[in-house]
Amino acid sequence: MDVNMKVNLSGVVLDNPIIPASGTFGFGEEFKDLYDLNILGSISFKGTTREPRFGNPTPRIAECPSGLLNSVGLQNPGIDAVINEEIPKLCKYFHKPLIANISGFSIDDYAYACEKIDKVEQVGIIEVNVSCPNVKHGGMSFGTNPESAAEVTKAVKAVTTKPVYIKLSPNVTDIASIAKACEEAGADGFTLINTLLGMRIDIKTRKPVLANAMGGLSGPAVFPVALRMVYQVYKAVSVPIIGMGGISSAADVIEMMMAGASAVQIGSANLVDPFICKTIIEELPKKMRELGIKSLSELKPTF
Amino acid sequence: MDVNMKVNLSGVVLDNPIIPASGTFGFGEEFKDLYDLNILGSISFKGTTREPRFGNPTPRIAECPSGLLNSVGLQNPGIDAVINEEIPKLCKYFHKPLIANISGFSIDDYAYACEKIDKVEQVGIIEVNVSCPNVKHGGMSFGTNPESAAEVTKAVKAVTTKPVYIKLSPNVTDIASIAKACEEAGADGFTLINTLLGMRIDIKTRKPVLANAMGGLSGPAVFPVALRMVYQVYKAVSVPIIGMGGISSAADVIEMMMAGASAVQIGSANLVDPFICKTIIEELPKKMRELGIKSLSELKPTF
Amino acid sequence: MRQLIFEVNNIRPIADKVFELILLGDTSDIIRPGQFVNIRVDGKYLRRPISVCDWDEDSLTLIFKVFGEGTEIMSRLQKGDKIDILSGLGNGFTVTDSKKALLVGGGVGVPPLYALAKKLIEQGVKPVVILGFASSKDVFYKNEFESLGLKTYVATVDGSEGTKGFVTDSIKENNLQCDYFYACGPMPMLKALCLELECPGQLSLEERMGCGFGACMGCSIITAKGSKRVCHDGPVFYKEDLLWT
Amino acid sequence: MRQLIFEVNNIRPIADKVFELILLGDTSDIIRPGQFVNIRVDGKYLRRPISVCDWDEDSLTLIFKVFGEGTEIMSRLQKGDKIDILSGLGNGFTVTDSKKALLVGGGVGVPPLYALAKKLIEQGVKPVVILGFASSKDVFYKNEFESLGLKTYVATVDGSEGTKGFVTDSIKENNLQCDYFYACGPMPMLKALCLELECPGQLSLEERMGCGFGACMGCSIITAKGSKRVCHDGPVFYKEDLLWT
Ligand SMILES: Cc1cc2nc3c(=O)[nH]c(=O)nc-3n(C[C@H](O)[C@H](O)[C@H](O)COP(=O)(O)OP(=O)(O)OC[C@H]3O[C@@H](n4cnc5c(N)ncnc54)[C@H](O)[C@@H]3O)c2cc1C
Ligand SMILES: Cc1cc2nc3c(=O)[nH]c(=O)nc-3n(C[C@H](O)[C@H](O)[C@H](O)COP(=O)(O)OP(=O)(O)OC[C@H]3O[C@@H](n4cnc5c(N)ncnc54)[C@H](O)[C@@H]3O)c2cc1C
Ligand SMILES: Cc1cc2nc3c(=O)[nH]c(=O)nc-3n(C[C@H](O)[C@H](O)[C@H](O)COP(=O)(O)O)c2cc1C
Ligand SMILES: Cc1cc2nc3c(=O)[nH]c(=O)nc-3n(C[C@H](O)[C@H](O)[C@H](O)COP(=O)(O)O)c2cc1C
Ligand code: FES
Ligand code: FES
Repeated sequence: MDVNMKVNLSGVVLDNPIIPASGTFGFGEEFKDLYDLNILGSISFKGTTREPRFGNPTPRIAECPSGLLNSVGLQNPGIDAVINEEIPKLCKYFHKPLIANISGFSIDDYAYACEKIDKVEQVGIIEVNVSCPNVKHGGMSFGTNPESAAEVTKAVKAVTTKPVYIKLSPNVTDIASIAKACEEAGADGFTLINTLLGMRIDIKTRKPVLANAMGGLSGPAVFPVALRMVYQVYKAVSVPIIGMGGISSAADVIEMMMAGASAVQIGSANLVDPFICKTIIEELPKKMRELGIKSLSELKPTF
Repeated sequence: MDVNMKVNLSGVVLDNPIIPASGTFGFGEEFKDLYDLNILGSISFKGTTREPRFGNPTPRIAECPSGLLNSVGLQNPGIDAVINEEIPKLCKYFHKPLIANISGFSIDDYAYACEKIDKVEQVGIIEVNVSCPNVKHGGMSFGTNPESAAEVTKAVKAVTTKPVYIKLSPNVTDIASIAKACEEAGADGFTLINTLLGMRIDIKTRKPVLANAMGGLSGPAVFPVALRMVYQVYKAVSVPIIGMGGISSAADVIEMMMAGASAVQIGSANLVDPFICKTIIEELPKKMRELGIKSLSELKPTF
Repeated sequence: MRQLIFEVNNIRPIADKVFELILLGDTSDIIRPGQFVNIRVDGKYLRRPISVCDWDEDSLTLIFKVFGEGTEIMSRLQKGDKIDILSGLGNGFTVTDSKKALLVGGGVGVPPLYALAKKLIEQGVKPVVILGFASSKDVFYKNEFESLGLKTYVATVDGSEGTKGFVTDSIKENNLQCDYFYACGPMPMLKALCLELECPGQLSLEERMGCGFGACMGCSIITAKGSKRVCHDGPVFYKEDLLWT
Repeated sequence: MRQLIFEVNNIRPIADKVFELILLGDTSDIIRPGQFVNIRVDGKYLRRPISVCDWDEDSLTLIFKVFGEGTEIMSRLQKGDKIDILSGLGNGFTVTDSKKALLVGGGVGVPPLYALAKKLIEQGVKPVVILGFASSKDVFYKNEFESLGLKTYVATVDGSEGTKGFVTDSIKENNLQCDYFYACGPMPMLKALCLELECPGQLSLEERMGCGFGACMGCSIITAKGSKRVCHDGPVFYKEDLLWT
């Protein structure tokens, strides 16, 4: 059986739905020697802000059952360095449209960075992160109510020409209403989920493991929550969804697409198995044949 | 070193903080032959409603990484049968104050059942579940906004004399504000977390694994989220908290108490290891000595 | 019920993706055919319920099919490996003295019928056995039942062995009569048997389980006698108590 | 960096809760002392980073202390077990030709200094070694360093062996002179060395890691040359680049 892995995100056609998730793949540098990056559907690069950021104090990582907490806090060299240095470097090895992950601390920040990144030819989709739980002001708070999420969407849409995907926070009561508000404000698609806010305490020192006390939970532990939210958003909106949260196998990819995702991102799994994206891309056709799936782009909830 | 495991929940003193969680221990029947139930701090019995309920169609259980989904949907014989049959049976084997877990579909339901259970001598604490994700009307929706949660609290407090603990939902943007509203409405304490709404799809049949599509995620996967929420509620209120969500070891108990819990409940772990509560109660003194903890009731966040 | 450690004595494939697993350990909690054990599998959260196929004082035979990840991991067990099981779960079959008994098994519903057949023989009953599978590559334990001296029929859906069709087709084709039946297999098979066989019988059901010992209400069904837990009040139910919708 | 399967050749306790683990496999990714490997541990999500203590063409020696659950699980490894590691991580030490070199290790910071000592000797440098531990029961590898022909001092915090106090006390007590130092150990030790030793040096840092190969930014520190990832730009840094606050 011939299988077709191509998927379409607002006109940007990917060879396959596998995209390394922002923050777990840097700017591709560490992976380019491991395998040919061009096997990937796309790459969502490390969350970028107007100004350079070091991020939060260390420790920034804590082990959890089937996952980890991180409180990196958007460490990045700033939008100008990303455009002038990181993207050109990455594009020596990767020749497909990129997903540009952008964060901010004010509506103005978002608009500023998105307007700049919109001019970069290699960028296919702008992913607006209104859901980072690891920054004090802005970040997640924009993503936790429909009005502010819609406001960010509108401001970014006003200054960009490329498809704008809003990256949603799972730390909310009603993710569908937030997605709907963003869709009305012009969002071309959604990426979800970002990390679930969590905490660990070191019982020997009686202090939180993370210097920042709380951090974002990711990895297989969050997969059922991510799947549920993708399904809820799928039911609420009519634009494409990039699903993520704990995906670690070809079966997980298919399950996520059956919940309503048009493509997926792989995050934490890259950290513990640097070859996971390659493995999944190789396994997908086999799994598709096993399940009688001819074309990934046909998958959607049938319930 | 002599260690003290006693804890105090609104005047109800428990020999130790270990309480099997509602819905994972039935009415004690299946465990009474495994070990002497009186080693437990208390028992929170299966969620009870005004009328008998069969609950949702099966399958009601789905495997997840480090946890499970359930969509049992409050199967119980109704408040009258619980008072007249289940509690008397349980009290043949268990001679300590019970925690009565009560659910409803209207404010009136809650008040009705709580008023009845308040008269039962063996009940030490009434645990009001405003967070069941597995029932269509009522259930979790009462627990997802401060006003309705406070309204339930007020109604129950008006008809009861025993300490009332509100069992909170983790499926919310801001759990602290809901806890605060309930505290103002008279809540004597809180139990958290109930399950996180999740979903799994069977990729062979392309249908959700659960007949009800979505269910509640519990088990070690949710531990970091539970710990964070216990800490957030601890910072927001001044009444005791019973912490739960993924606890599976004496170390987890101590970590949860360091986050602000005065006692803990053990849920899913009972299902995969029926002796877990006994094991934890035996391990706790050793762990306390190892960490130099003299009295569990002294533990609280030191950050 | 007890939580026990058993040691793998032998594991071997006996049909396509089907393995026979022989465990050594304390079997004293198993008292009736049709009971099951609940097995902890490395890397999985929930245990996996598997019927007891046969047992003696210190050994236990299980037969399982690789279905998903849990049974896949189990299929890689090796002699000497230790596994953690909850033993002696469920009610099991009640042996009756009906003389013209049928034993009807479908797929991985076949295993519990083996120990049941031995018990019936002990009681002087020689049941007729009908085993249903998808295809000849899936057939197992036909010889074992025949070695007990029992007449054993096979049905396969694709007709590659025995009667083409379901166990009910085999019953018709061979004009088998009975005054009682014992069955275990997929729900559609059990339903067809209940509707097509006029005599009374006992049926072992399957349901997704949280605990396997009655604590979580994950496996409840509604019966003529009210709600029952498959793991604890079953898995074996009397035909007359089952409600088919 | 490569992901490789290694086989346990030997594991033995060498001090209180400290184990020496010898692995067989392809070590070609390890090119400098001070590099580390990142080990997958059954049942844990993140890998555990452990320094390379020594290596030759096809074997790798690691020394680790049981600290939490991950290293506890590792301590139960047995000969013949296979483990999944990311090999050849980090920059490692750069051997300089300074003749009066000190090697200073604290606790589980000692292991990487062993391979470094061998490399220095190859280059004709005979460093003096100072090893710091909490107590005599924690001391390991003193003999191994001495067998290389190196003068080796021990300091223990409780004074039960060698100098009572920290490595810096041992340096003072023995009036050790140096024109260069290489160090690995707890942060307070590294800080004290940087402040008290006037000569230049290289220090191997520890930080909680997400990936261990530069992808997650989990292990960043701020240095005089800007932000650096301990796993990828380190773990070895030059003294002059470290900012102590
Ligand atoms: C009382 C009882 C006795 C059984 N006896 C046998 C036997 O003797 N031989 C045999 O091969 N199989 C038997 N089964 C079915 C067996 O339990 C499942 O095939 C097995 O659990 C599948 O696990 P998995 O991890 O491979 O599949 P997955 O689909 O990955 O499992 C996911 C979850 O679903 C559950 N599950 C999946 N399929 C079933 C099922 N059919 N019934 C119940 N739970 C299921 C699993 O236990 C697990 O919790 C029995 C089931 C029950 C309830
Ligand atoms: C580059 C490097 C080299 C190391 N080399 C050695 C060595 O040769 N021998 C040795 O015994 N130890 C070494 N360590 C420390 C070792 O990694 C930790 O002791 C170990 O990870 C603890 O794991 P655990 O599961 O037992 O503890 P837990 O506390 O249960 O671990 C929880 C999480 O915290 C991380 N963690 C805990 N302590 C440390 C630590 N001190 N440094 C980094 N991460 C930590 C773990 O990796 C894990 O992700 C090294 C650390 C680093 C960063
Ligand atoms: C170490 C780390 C750093 C992350 N940084 C970012 C980021 O900069 N921007 C962003 O939108 N998401 C970030 N995320 C979230 C991931 O992109 C992803 O949404 C989340 O981890 C869930 O997917 P996973 O379970 O596959 O990891 C980060 C996650 C991790 C683990
Ligand atoms: C099978 C099952 C049934 C449950 N039933 C109830 C219930 O009736 N009432 C209630 O308040 N919580 C119920 N819960 C939630 C648990 O009491 C607990 O809050 C949750 O499972 C988190 O704890 P854990 O991770 O230790 O299981 C149920 C959980 C499970 C797994
Ligand atoms: S599986 Fe828990 S009650 Fe049956
Ligand atoms: S641990 Fe991931 S970048 Fe260093």
